[in-house]
This record gives sequence, C-alpha cells and structure tokens, in this order.
Amino acid sequence: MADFVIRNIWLIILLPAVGTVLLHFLGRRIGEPWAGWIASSAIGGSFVLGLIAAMPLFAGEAEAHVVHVFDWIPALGANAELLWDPLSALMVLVVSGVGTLIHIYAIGYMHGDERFGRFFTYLNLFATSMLTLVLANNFAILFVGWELVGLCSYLLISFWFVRPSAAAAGKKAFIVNRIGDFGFLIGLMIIFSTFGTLSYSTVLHDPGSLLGAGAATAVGFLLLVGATGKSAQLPLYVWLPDAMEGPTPVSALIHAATMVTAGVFMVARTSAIYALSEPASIAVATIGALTALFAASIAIAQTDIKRVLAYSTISQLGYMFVGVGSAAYVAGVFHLMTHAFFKALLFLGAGSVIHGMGDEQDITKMGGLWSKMKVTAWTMLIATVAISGIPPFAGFFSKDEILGSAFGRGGWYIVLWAIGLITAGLTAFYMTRWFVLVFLGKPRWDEGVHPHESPKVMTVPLLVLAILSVIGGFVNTPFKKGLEHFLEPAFEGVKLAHEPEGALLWLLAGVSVLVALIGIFVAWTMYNRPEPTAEPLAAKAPNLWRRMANGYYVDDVYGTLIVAPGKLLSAWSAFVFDKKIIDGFVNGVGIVVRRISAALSPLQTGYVRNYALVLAAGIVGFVIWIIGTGGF
Amino acid sequence: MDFPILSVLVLLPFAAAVIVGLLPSRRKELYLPVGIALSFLPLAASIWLFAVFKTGEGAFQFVEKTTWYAPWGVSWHLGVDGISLLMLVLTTILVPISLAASTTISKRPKQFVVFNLLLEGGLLGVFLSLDLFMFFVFFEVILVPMYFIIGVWGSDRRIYAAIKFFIFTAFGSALMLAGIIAMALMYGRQTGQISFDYLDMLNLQMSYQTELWLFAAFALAFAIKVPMFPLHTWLPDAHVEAPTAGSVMLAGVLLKMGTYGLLRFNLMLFPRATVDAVPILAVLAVIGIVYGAAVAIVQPDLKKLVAYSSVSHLGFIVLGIFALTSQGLQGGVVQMINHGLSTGALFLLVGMIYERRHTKKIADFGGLANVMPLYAGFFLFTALASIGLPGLNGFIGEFLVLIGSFVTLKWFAIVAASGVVLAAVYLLWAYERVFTGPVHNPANEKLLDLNAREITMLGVLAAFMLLLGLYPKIALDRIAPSTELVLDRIEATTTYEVPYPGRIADIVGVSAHE
Amino acid sequence: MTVTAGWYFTLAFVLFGIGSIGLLIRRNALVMFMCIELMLNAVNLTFIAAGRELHDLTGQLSVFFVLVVAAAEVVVGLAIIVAVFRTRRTASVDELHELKG
Amino acid sequence: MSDIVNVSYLAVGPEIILTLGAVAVLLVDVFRKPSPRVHAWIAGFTLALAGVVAGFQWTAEPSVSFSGMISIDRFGTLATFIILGVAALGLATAWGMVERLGRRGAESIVLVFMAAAGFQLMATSQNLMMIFLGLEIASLSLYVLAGISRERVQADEAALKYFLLGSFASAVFVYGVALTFAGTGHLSILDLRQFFATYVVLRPGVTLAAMAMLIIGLAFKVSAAPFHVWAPDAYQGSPAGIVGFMAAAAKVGAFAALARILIAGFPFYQDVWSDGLALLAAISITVGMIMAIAQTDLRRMLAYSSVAHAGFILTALLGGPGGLAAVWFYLAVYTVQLIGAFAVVSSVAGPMGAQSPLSDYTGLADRSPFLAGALALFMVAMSGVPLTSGFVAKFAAFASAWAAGYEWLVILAVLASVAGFFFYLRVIVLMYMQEPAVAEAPGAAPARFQAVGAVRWVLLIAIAVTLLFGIVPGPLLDLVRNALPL
Repeated sequence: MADFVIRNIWLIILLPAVGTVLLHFLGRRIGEPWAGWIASSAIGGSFVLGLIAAMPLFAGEAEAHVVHVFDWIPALGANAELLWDPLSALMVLVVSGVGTLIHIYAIGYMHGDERFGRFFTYLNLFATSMLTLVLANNFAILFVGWELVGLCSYLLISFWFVRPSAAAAGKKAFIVNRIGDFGFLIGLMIIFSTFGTLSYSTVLHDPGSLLGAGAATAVGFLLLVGATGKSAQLPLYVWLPDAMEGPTPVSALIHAATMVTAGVFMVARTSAIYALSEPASIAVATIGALTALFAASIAIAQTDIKRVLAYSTISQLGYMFVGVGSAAYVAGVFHLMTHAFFKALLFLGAGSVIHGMGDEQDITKMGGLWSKMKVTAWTMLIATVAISGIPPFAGFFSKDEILGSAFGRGGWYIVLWAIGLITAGLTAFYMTRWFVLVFLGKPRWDEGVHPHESPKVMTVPLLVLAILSVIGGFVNTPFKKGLEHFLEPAFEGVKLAHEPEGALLWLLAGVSVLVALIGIFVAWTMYNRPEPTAEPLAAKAPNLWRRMANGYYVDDVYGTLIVAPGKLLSAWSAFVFDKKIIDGFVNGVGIVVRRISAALSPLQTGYVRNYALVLAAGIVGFVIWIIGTGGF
Repeated sequence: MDFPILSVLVLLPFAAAVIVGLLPSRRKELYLPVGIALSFLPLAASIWLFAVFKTGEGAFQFVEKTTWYAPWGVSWHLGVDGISLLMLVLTTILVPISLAASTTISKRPKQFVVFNLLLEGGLLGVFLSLDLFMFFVFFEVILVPMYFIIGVWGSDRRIYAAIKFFIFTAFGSALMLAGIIAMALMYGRQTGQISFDYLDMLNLQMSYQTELWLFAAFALAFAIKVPMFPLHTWLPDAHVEAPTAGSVMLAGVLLKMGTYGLLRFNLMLFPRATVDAVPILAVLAVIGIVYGAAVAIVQPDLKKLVAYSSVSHLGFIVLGIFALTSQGLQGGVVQMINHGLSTGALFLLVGMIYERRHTKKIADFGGLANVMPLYAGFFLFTALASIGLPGLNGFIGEFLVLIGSFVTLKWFAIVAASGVVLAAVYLLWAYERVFTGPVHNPANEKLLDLNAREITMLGVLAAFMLLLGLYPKIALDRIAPSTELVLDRIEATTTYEVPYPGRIADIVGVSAHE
Repeated sequence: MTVTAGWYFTLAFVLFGIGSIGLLIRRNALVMFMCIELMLNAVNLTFIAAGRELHDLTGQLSVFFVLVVAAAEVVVGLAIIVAVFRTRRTASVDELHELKG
Repeated sequence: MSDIVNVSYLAVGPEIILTLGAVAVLLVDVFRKPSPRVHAWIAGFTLALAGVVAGFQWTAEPSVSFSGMISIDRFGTLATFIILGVAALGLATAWGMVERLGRRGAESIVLVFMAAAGFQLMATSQNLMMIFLGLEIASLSLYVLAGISRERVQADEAALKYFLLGSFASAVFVYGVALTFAGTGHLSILDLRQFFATYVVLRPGVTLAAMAMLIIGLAFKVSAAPFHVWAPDAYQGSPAGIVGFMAAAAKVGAFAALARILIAGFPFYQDVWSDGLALLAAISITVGMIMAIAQTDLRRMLAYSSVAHAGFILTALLGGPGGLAAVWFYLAVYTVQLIGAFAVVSSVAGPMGAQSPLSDYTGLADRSPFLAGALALFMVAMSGVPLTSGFVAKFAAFASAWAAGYEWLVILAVLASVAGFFFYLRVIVLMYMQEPAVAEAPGAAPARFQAVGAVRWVLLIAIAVTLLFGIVPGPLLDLVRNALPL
C-alpha cells in the first residue's frame, strides 16, 4: 500500500489538481456547499495519501524515493521528478493537514459568497502548487511550485477584486515576490552553470565537489533573496501585511501556515549548499533575527485584528530563518510546523471573530467577546499562549530549540539569540494585547453589531488546530527528539546545529520563558482594564508609536525611492527617449529625404535654357570624366 | 518522400487566396467563412507534418528540390527541421484564428481575406525555404499583404504606420539582398556554378572580413524584423494601427522571421562572425528586454503596451540564440512559439474589447472583471503566460533562455532576468487598472462577455499555452536535435566550444549529445 | 603655315561649341534651332576633314546622311515652333515653363 | 566584309513591313476615310506580320548585310520583338487617342510605326551612322507624337522642349560618330572592334571623347541623369495615351544601341566606359528616386522613376556581355510595367489627358478596383517586390553589377530602391487607404474610371507578364541569354 503510493507519489498532487480542474469548469454549477466539500476531500485525500506514504518513514526507513513522472525540460535536467523523503513528507503532511482544516473552515467562512466555487478552485490550485513545491526533486519544479503559490496568493488576495485595495495588494504581492524570484533565478543560473543540471539528485549530493566556497556563498545569498520575498523577510516583507485584504482562510492557509514558509523549507532543502557557506548561513540567520524584531515591534501598534497577526507571522518566520540559518534545520522546520498549527489557528480564530462581528476588523472596537464566542475564545487563548512560548504548548519547544541552537553556535549568533529573546518578549506582549483587546474587557462594539459564535464547520477546525497547538511540540522535545530522528536522513551530509546540553539548556529555556512571562504580564497590566482608554504606550512615546503603527513608513520609503523614480524613468523612456530621440531619428530620415526632394524640385525650372545648361554641363563633365579615366 | 507535402503546404494558402478571390462579389457573407475553412487545410497539413516528423533527427526532413532557374542556381528547395516545424504549426494555427477574429471587417472583406491568406503563404515559404533566393522572395513579399492589412484596415494613423513598417523593414532586407547576391557569386567563383542553395552556402569559403560584412548585412535585416533595440520603433506603430488580425500575425509570426533568420542564417552561415558578434547582439537584446518592458509600463494604450512587451520578449529570444548554448537555443526557439501564442492571444483580447468599446485606452476601463468575468479570466491567463508563469508556456522559454545564457553571458543574463520582474509590473498593473475595482465608467456597465466564437479562439490558444507549459517535450524533442546541429556547426568551424556545465554524462538530457 | 586637318577639326569643335553656347543663351526657339543646325554642320565639317585625311569616302558620304537628317529636323522643328507660335503668339521659349518641378 | 552584294531583306524585314503598313494606313486614310476599325485591322496585321518576320530572323544564322550596315543577330531581333510588343501595347493603349484625333489618328499610327522602325534600326544596325539615322527617324516621330494633340498648350510645350533638347543630344551623338570616324577611320561597329584589337591607340583622347558622346546621345534617349531633364516635362505634357509607348520604345532602342556599341564596338575600353556608366547609373538612381518623392503628378513621378530605372538598367549593363541578359530582361519587363502604368493613367486622365495629379487617384480602389489593382501591381513591380517581374529584373541587374565588381553601386541601388518604396507606396496609399476628398459640389460623386476596350486587354497582358515572369522568370531569362550581339 505504502509502496504503491510512494511509487505514484504524484497522486498527492493530482488529487487537488483534479479538484481544481473540476471546480474550475463546474464550480458554479456545483455550488455551495458541495464545491467546498469536493475541494476539502481532494486535499484531505492528499493528506491521507501522505500519511500512507509516510508510514515507512515513521517506521524508520531512511531511504529517499525519487519518482520520475515525465520528462519536462530535459536540457536543464528539470524533469517532472518528485522526491519523497522525510522533509517532503513532513511538509506534505503539514500542508495537506492544515490545508484540509482550513478548506473545511472556509466552507463556513465563505458562506454566501457569490464566487464560492471559484474560491475553492483557487484553494485547490494552491494546494496543488504547494504540494508540487515541497515534493519537487529539482529546482525547476520547486520554482514551478514557488511561482504558482505566488499566483494563488495573488488570486486569493485580490479575490474580492472590486475593492481596489484588494486588487492592489494582490498585485503588490506578486510583484514583490517576483523581485525575490529575480534573485532566486540568478541563483538557479549559477547552480545550472556549475552542475549542468537543476536536479537535486546531483546538486544536493555533495555540492562541494563542484561548487566553490565563493559560488556557494553567491548561491546562498541569491536563494535567500528569493526566500525573503516568499517568506516575507526584510526587505521584501511589505506585501504580507497588505495581503490581509484576502479572505481570512487565505491568510491562514497561505499567508501564515504554508506558502510563506516556502522560503524556510527551501533553505532547509538546500542545506547542503548553505553548509558550504558560513556567510550565507549567517545572512539567513541575521535577516531572520532582524525581521523578527522589526516585525514584532510593528505588530505591537497595529489595530487591525489581522494585521497584528500578519506582522506576527513575519516575525515568526524570522525565527525560522534564524533556525535554518544557524544550521538548526530541524528546529527551523519544527517551528514551521508548530507555527502552522497555532498561526493557522489564530487566523481562523480572527476570521471567526470577523465573521461573528459582521466584518469588523478593528480590535479597538472589540472587547468582551469571551462570553459571546466561547469556542473561539478558548482556542485563541491556547494559540496565544502557544505563540508566546509558554510550556508545554507547541510554540515553546520549537522556538526554544531555535534560540538554543543559535546560542549554541556562539559568536555572532549570540547577538541573534539576544534579538530573538527580545522578540520573544515582544511577541508575548503583542499577542496578549491582541487577545485582551479582542476577548476581554468591556465591549466596544459599534452599534448594530451582534457577535455570535461561528458554525460548527468553522469551530471544529479550530478545535483540531487547538489540540495540535497544545500537543504539537511534543514531537521534538529535548527529552525525545522524535522529529530530529525523523528528519535527519533528509539532512544527510550536513552538520546540524544542536541545542546546548544539560544545565545551559535549562537556563536558556528558563530565560526565554521568563521573558515571555514578562511580556504577558506587561501587556496584561496595560490592557486588561475594564475600559482601556487610549494606547498607554502611544501616550508615552507618540512618535515611536506612530512610526510603529505605520510600519515605519517603509511602504512610503519604497514608494519615493523606487516606485516613483522608476515610473519617472519609464515615462521618460517612453515619451521622450523613444518618441523624440529614437523615433525622431527614424522620422527625421524620412523628413530629410522629403525636404531634399522638395528643395531640389524647383531646380527643374521648366525653362528650356536651364535644361540645356544641365545637359551641356553633363556632356562636358562626362566627356572629361571619360577622358580622365581612360587617358588623353 | 514522394508526396510533395511541403510544396503543397506553401501553395495551399495561395490557392486558397485565389479561390476566395474568385468568389462572386455579391456573396459577401461567404468570404470570411470560406477563408477560414480553407485555412484549415494548411493547418491540417502542418499538424500532419508535426505528427510524422521524426523526432531525434536534427537534419531537414521532407526535403524537396526542384530547379527554379538553373543558370542562377536558384531552386525551389524546401525542407523542414525541428525549428521550422514549430513555426509552421504556429503560423497555421494563428491564421484561422486571426481570420475568425475579423468578423467586424466590413470594408472590402474579400481583399482582407485574400491578403491574410497570401500572408500565410509567404510566411510558410519563409520558414520552409532552403534557398536564399527563395527565402528572400518570401521574406520580402510578405511586406505587401501586411502593408495592405495595416494600411487599409487599420485605425487612424494606419497610413503612417503602414509606410513606416514597409520602408523600415525593406531597408533592412535591402542590404541582405546585396549580401545574398555576393554569396551566390562567391560560390560561383569557387565552384564554377552559382548557387543560392542554403546547403551549398554552408560549404562556402570566405575570408573573415567578408564573413563579418555578410553577417552584418543579414543581422541588420533580421534585427529590424525582430525588432531589436534601437530599430524597434516601427513596431508599436504597426501593432497599434493594425487591425486585430494584423497585430496577431505581426506579433505572432512576422517578428519570428527575424529571430528565425538569425538562427537559420547568421549562426549557420557565418559562425565565426557570430561568435565574435555575440557581445553586440547580446547587449542590444538585453537593452531591448529591459527597455521594452520599462517603456511598456507607462503606456496609456493597451495595444501599445502589448506591442512594447513584444520588444522585451523578443529580446529574450535573441539573447537565447546568441548565448550559443543548447539551453539558450532551445529556449529561444520555444520562446518564439510561446510569444506567438501568448502575444497573439493578447492582441486578440485587446481586439475584442476594442470591438466592444472602440477604445484601447487603459484609462477608459476599470472593473471589467465584474461585467466580463470570462474575458478577464482569459486575459489574466494570457498575461500570466506572457509573464512567464511556470506551468504555462512562457516560462519554459524564458527559463531556458535565462539559464542557458547565463552559462556564457553571465551579466547579460542577470540583467535580462530583471525583465521577468518588469513583465509582471506592466501586465499586472494593466490588469489591475482594466479589470479590477468597481466599474466607474457607465459605458462599461453593459458590456457583453465573450461569445462562443471568441471563447473557442482563445480556448484553443490557451490550451496550447497550457500544453506547452506542462509538457514542452513535444516541442523540445523536435527542436533540440536541430539546435544541436547549429552548435555542432559553430564548434566545427570556430574555436568556440559550447559549454556543457557539469559535464556529468547522465544528467545532460539532450539525446543528441549522448 | 599649312592648314592641316587639325585646324579643320578645331574649327569644327569651335563651331560645335558656339552652337551649344547659343543653345544655352538664346531664348528664341528659331535661333536655338539654328544653333543646332550649326552644330550639325560642325559635325559635317569633321566628317569631311576626317574623310579627306583618311582618304576614305565614308566621311563625305556621311555628310549627306547628316544633311538629310537636318532637313527632316527642320521640317519637324518648324512645324512644332509654328504650332507653339500659334497658341502663344511668341517664339520665346522662356514663355514655356508650365511643365516643371 | 563590306560586300555590297550581300542584301538580306530579312534583316530589315520588320522595318519594311512597318513602313509599308504605315503607308497603307496613310493611303487608306486618304482615299477611303475609313472607320478606326479598319486602321486597327491594318495596324494589327502589320505588327503581327512584322512579328512573324522577326521570328524568322530569330531562327536565321547570324549575318551582316547591306555593306555591314544591318545585321541579323538575336540581339537585334530580341529588341525588334520587344519594340513590336511595345508598339502593339502602346498603340492599343493609345487607341482612344487615335479615335479622338480624327484625321490625325491615322498620322499617329504612322508615327508609332515609324518610331518603332527607327528604334529597331538602332538595335539592328552595325554602323554608327545607321544608328544615328534610326535614332533620328524614331526621335522625329516621337517629337511629333508628343505634340499631336494640338488642342493643349502643354503638348506643344512638351514637344518643343523634347525637340530642342533631343536635337541637341542628337547633335552630340552624331558628333561622337564623326569623332569616332576621325579617330579610327571606321563607322562599322565590327570594324571598330577589329581596329582596337589590332592597334593600340596611343592617344585615345579623341576616341574616348567620341565614345563619351555616343554614350551621352543614347543616355539622353533612355533618360539617364544628368541627361534626363527633358523626360518629366515630355512625359507630363504628352498625351496620356501615347507616353507609355514613347518612353518604353525609346528605352529599348537606345539601350540596344548603347549595348551594341559599347560591348561589340568598344570592348577594349570596357573598364573605361563601365566606370562612366556606373557614374551615370549612380546619378540616375539617386536623382530619379529623390526627385520622384516630391512629385504631385503621377506622370511626372513615373518620369523620374524611369530615370531611376534607366540607372538600374545601366547597372545591369556594367556586367558587359554577361550582364546583357539582365539588361534584356529588365527592358522586357519594365517596358511592360511602364505601358501598363500609363494605360491606367490614360484611363483615369483620358487618352488626351493633360494632367494626372495624384489627387485623382484618391480612393480609386473603391471606384475602379481593376484599374487600382493593376496600377498597384505595377507600382509594386517597379519598386522591386518579389514575385513580380520587377524584382527578378532588379535582382539580375544587381547580380550583374556585383559580379563586375561594382559593389558600391549595388549597395547604393538597393538603398535607393528602399527610398523608391516611399513614392510607389504613396500611390497605393492614395488608391487604397484614403477616401476621396469630399466633392465640392454636394452630391457630386467622384468620377468612376474604366479601362475601355483595348486598354483592358493591355492591362491584363501587362499584369500577366508582370506576375508570370516574376514567378517563373526562367523561360524569358533563357531566351534573353542567347541574345548577344555579333
């Protein structure tokens, strides 16, 4: 059974693909809610298949399977080949598992939308793409998935395209991702020109034999550029907050749990290359750490229920980057997994709140929902605690392993560890603020809003994810490194970083828990008042707060530094250079010829005497010429 | 091969033109349907060719040779290889579609159909000719039907555009004609018998200096046709003013005559000059990629935007060709097809909205996805193909070109890659402005979505885009052996060595190099 | 001083030149026409001188042909000039410059 | 060689028949006052008979007769064929004019025949004096033809200008003949060649001047620049119906004579005269193309274009004997295009038409699709687009010059051809792409023109020839390859 699935591992991709095609052509006719159930069962089927195929891996079989499906671009060594190893298995399970839950949730969330069928078409297309991405056995197929998930992101962000902001956000996401892909592409170019193929089987198998240290660094940096785009890291994170224009299940699935983690996955997948380059690894980790801190600080000042989570996602992705950048690939992937659970949960909860509040997203107009939305509130509490890094919830183990591993590497990584630690505090702070403002205190709703709990189809996924958020961390505790053993074959030949052992481990864990608790405590005291007035911090540091609330005006900076000059240059090229100079020259030639002709025309005066003169001159000239060339 | 399938293929459109021309002038309603019906014959022939074409062979197949005029060594010499095969299929697919897109042509409908069919015949002739004289004849004669198509059925500035198109491109080929004559006479001096035969020309001995001049003459002709920066300004005018069918054929196939010519003639006939001219052409190609894209961004006219995008895309093709690597060449050829499909479809789409609204100004639209969801869907699909989204055709070509050209032209490829970003900028920004948001212009509120005819046309193209994106092997299998022959020739005649990075035998998937 | 054939040739050349220059500077069609006749006679002189020099009758013979041609030209030329004179009442060619450009 | 007994009437057969035909037309006209139809029959019969006799010439052994004056060779016979064809087509085109002229209609037929006979003599003569006679016979006929429609002042002006300048050129030519005689003692072309082959001319000045003058006289007739100044005025002023013949026949006869004199008579000075011709060709091509651009009258434009075409034919001639085939092919197809184009012009302007401003052609495609289509084809052919005879002709010319080492001229010529597109295409633009200006009088529809009677056939033949020899040039090329002078 498992063998069959592994040999035909493409079935995992095929299921949602079939769903996509089916819903694309028949989605409208099938209608609500069956379109949603079809989509959910397609991806659910993938999850089941993934589980079956993963059985041998769970059982400890280490062998990776490469499945050749068909020839695609032979000249690049880029055929439709899939790789089934622990890393892809884990990713498949996370993507399809969390994906299934979100699909189901969306059936409730998208209830009544006139393009219900189309929404699930896109969701299934996303699942197809994401599964392709994680199952790829070469960079080209990875890139296919990489770009297609970007497309789905684009489609789903601008799903409600009538809102200009949604359309703009979708486009922004796509273009910013493309900028990242620019680097990614160049990375692939170097890989190809070094190895003559893009196949993992060659490239990732002892890359050091062909790839020099300098080239490895270049590749590492360039792939990192791609990763910063997809995983919303500095400086290309700007699309993710705007991506919240999309329906909430999309935010949960694509912009929290799965797609944005593609960068982390990619770095993990190419660990063999990063292992060759210390600078590239450091760059990954440093970008991650800076992003984590930066985004967390912005998250503090957000008032949109989803934007807080968006910045939080960016921040958490930063952690993962610290992990994979510290060669703690297992830790990075581990956090990827737990984050998928609790961040999906948070988004779905936020969606549930938005749903219940009648599309209200401003947390300053919420409060006191605890009693109205019991299930949502409880699950959100779990998620908040999980993300804050309180043991024994999932986030604690994964985050701590990353921080510990970073610390364990010493040197510059200690700085990154410190940044991570501060970020942990901030995380706890803003999540607590978020939770308190939404669920506790007195209601601050607008008139006419009647909050209510969401239907079962939405709350059941919440519960499942909540359970996962609670227990998810136990797959890889310091006591029993299950995940590490499971994943290790995927990182064969790569020296993995580990947490320090013994007392230091406990000390570090203790410090981070302490920091988290402080964060929670501060937020609690600041916001958990019956009637919180203005933002307490805004009063103390109004300028800083304003900057944080506006994301440090990064968008504006990009606008004035890049977009505006670009447009200007483009306009100059189009309307001055192209029109006036190049085309002016072309037309000028024509005009000059015509002018010459018109100027010469009067020479034909019509007077016979002039004609005779021309003739005579011609005669004399020609005779002289002939004698001149022939001799006298 | 006894049955002269290639001659039949070339002559079918001409015959069809005659048949349409002989239709009685009171049955106006017949011209277009008959023309479309007849244009299926070459399509069927080319598909049959595609099916029976032997993959894995790079040499010319179905070769036919009949003397045209023996003392000049001119012959009716036809042959098809992997490169031209695909161009045939592309041409024959686009003609029925572009005719089907011309239902609103009311002015002199008969001539319109006739000129389109003549155009098709000429194009097929260009791609099949294995004789320089014959090639030039077809290369040049195409100008006439296209000139009429733009000049008679175009929009406001059609006359300016038509004349500019004609003279600009004729200017290029003029010097090529001199070059062709020079080569034939040189061959005559060397062997005693003048010949214009392509295969004979491969054996021509010439000094390096001569080779450079000839290369320049040919390259100029093709560079204008492509068009490469800075010889491109005829293109936006021609595209914008041409009727839909004209734009489709112009972008879809005519421009490919330039890249095809570069590949078929410059690389093969003047390998030494090619190797040395790479930097010049690569620079121009890369400038074209970035410049075309940059200029496209701010175009206020949808058609002009697509036109400039062609400049950018064609730059990729030229870059791929002059990268002189397997991947680059294959990518270049595939990209020729891809660009034909996707840009052809984009022009169709622009034509459809123009028929409904009589404007192409981006600012006149907005929120069209609300009223014309199908149209929006096709537009987005095509735009994504054009952007080079993996899974669709455009990606295959661009990816191969970029990766293939990086091997030999590192920095050029890096700059070229930025074109990928810019493509997303101009097309998605245009999509945003045309299709998303609310409908704010009352004129757009009552627009009808696509009808069955339009869906069929676009559907066919979309199907091909998807097919080539998902399974490009059907094209690559046929292209690769032929492009390998090009590289073999360059390697055999120059000191240039085609790099095969990695050099690990089992991973270089090109069968020709096993 | 002997008058050699060279002198005749030179004279003929000068006559031919005078005829040409007359054609260039005169504006009466008749006079222009006479200049052409002068040129033809210069040709005749050349022929005769050359025939004499070469002891070849062909030269003298040719003169008859030229004379006949000249006569024919007179017929046609005068007819045209008369026709012009009838419509325009002038024989000045400067009045005829409607066709130009 | 100069055997007085050798008289071959076959050698002058076509000319005799033309002359007899002319006489017959005149006599019938005087005594019977017949309907034009009778003239048509006589003319047609004469031309056909002359053609048959020329056919006999073609198959006959090359020979020289009349004391070395006239030869039978395929060179001359081919010219005869082309001139007869041109005369037939030209006369058919001009038939409307012939009918309108009334009594003078018969005269015009006679003049056409005499001109044709003159040009044929130019082509078949082996003697410079004889060539001069042919030149004069033809020229005088053309002067009269130019002014034959007396109701128009432009016709008189054209005739007078043509006459004065033409006589000037003739005088130069005959001076060249005289100097040749003075320098070498020979008038026969074959003798000349013999002379140059036997003796080395130490002081070639006079001979070269003579050669230059011969070239000039003929260059005038073919309207090569800078000896082209008469052409635009003559083309524009002459009756529309007959211009085609005037231009075409003169080109054939004069080029034949030029080719024969230079190739057969002065082969030892080929490097001198070919440089000279290259110069003339370059000037002609440049001047013709540039001047044509600014023209507003179609006939004037065609005149300048014919200057350029003269340049192209000169280009072909640079190849010497090897280039003759190109010259012939060019002449054969270009004259047909030219007559075809003028057939359209005369249909639009009327056979006696004074003006043919380009504005008359605006929107012609809608009013007179056949005429517009025909003119468009001729324009395309003259501009040298492939699959028309014009392309093959240019191609052959360029190849000839390139082979002779005149690469620079070929490059100039191809570039000038591109400039030529500018004005050729403008005619198509007017006919096909523009609407006629709104008529000043409301309700007045723009005139429709039709190709009447024989003109229709002329056009059909011209179209057929233009396309046929564009697509299958082989037979004609094979034919003209054999047409070398003795």
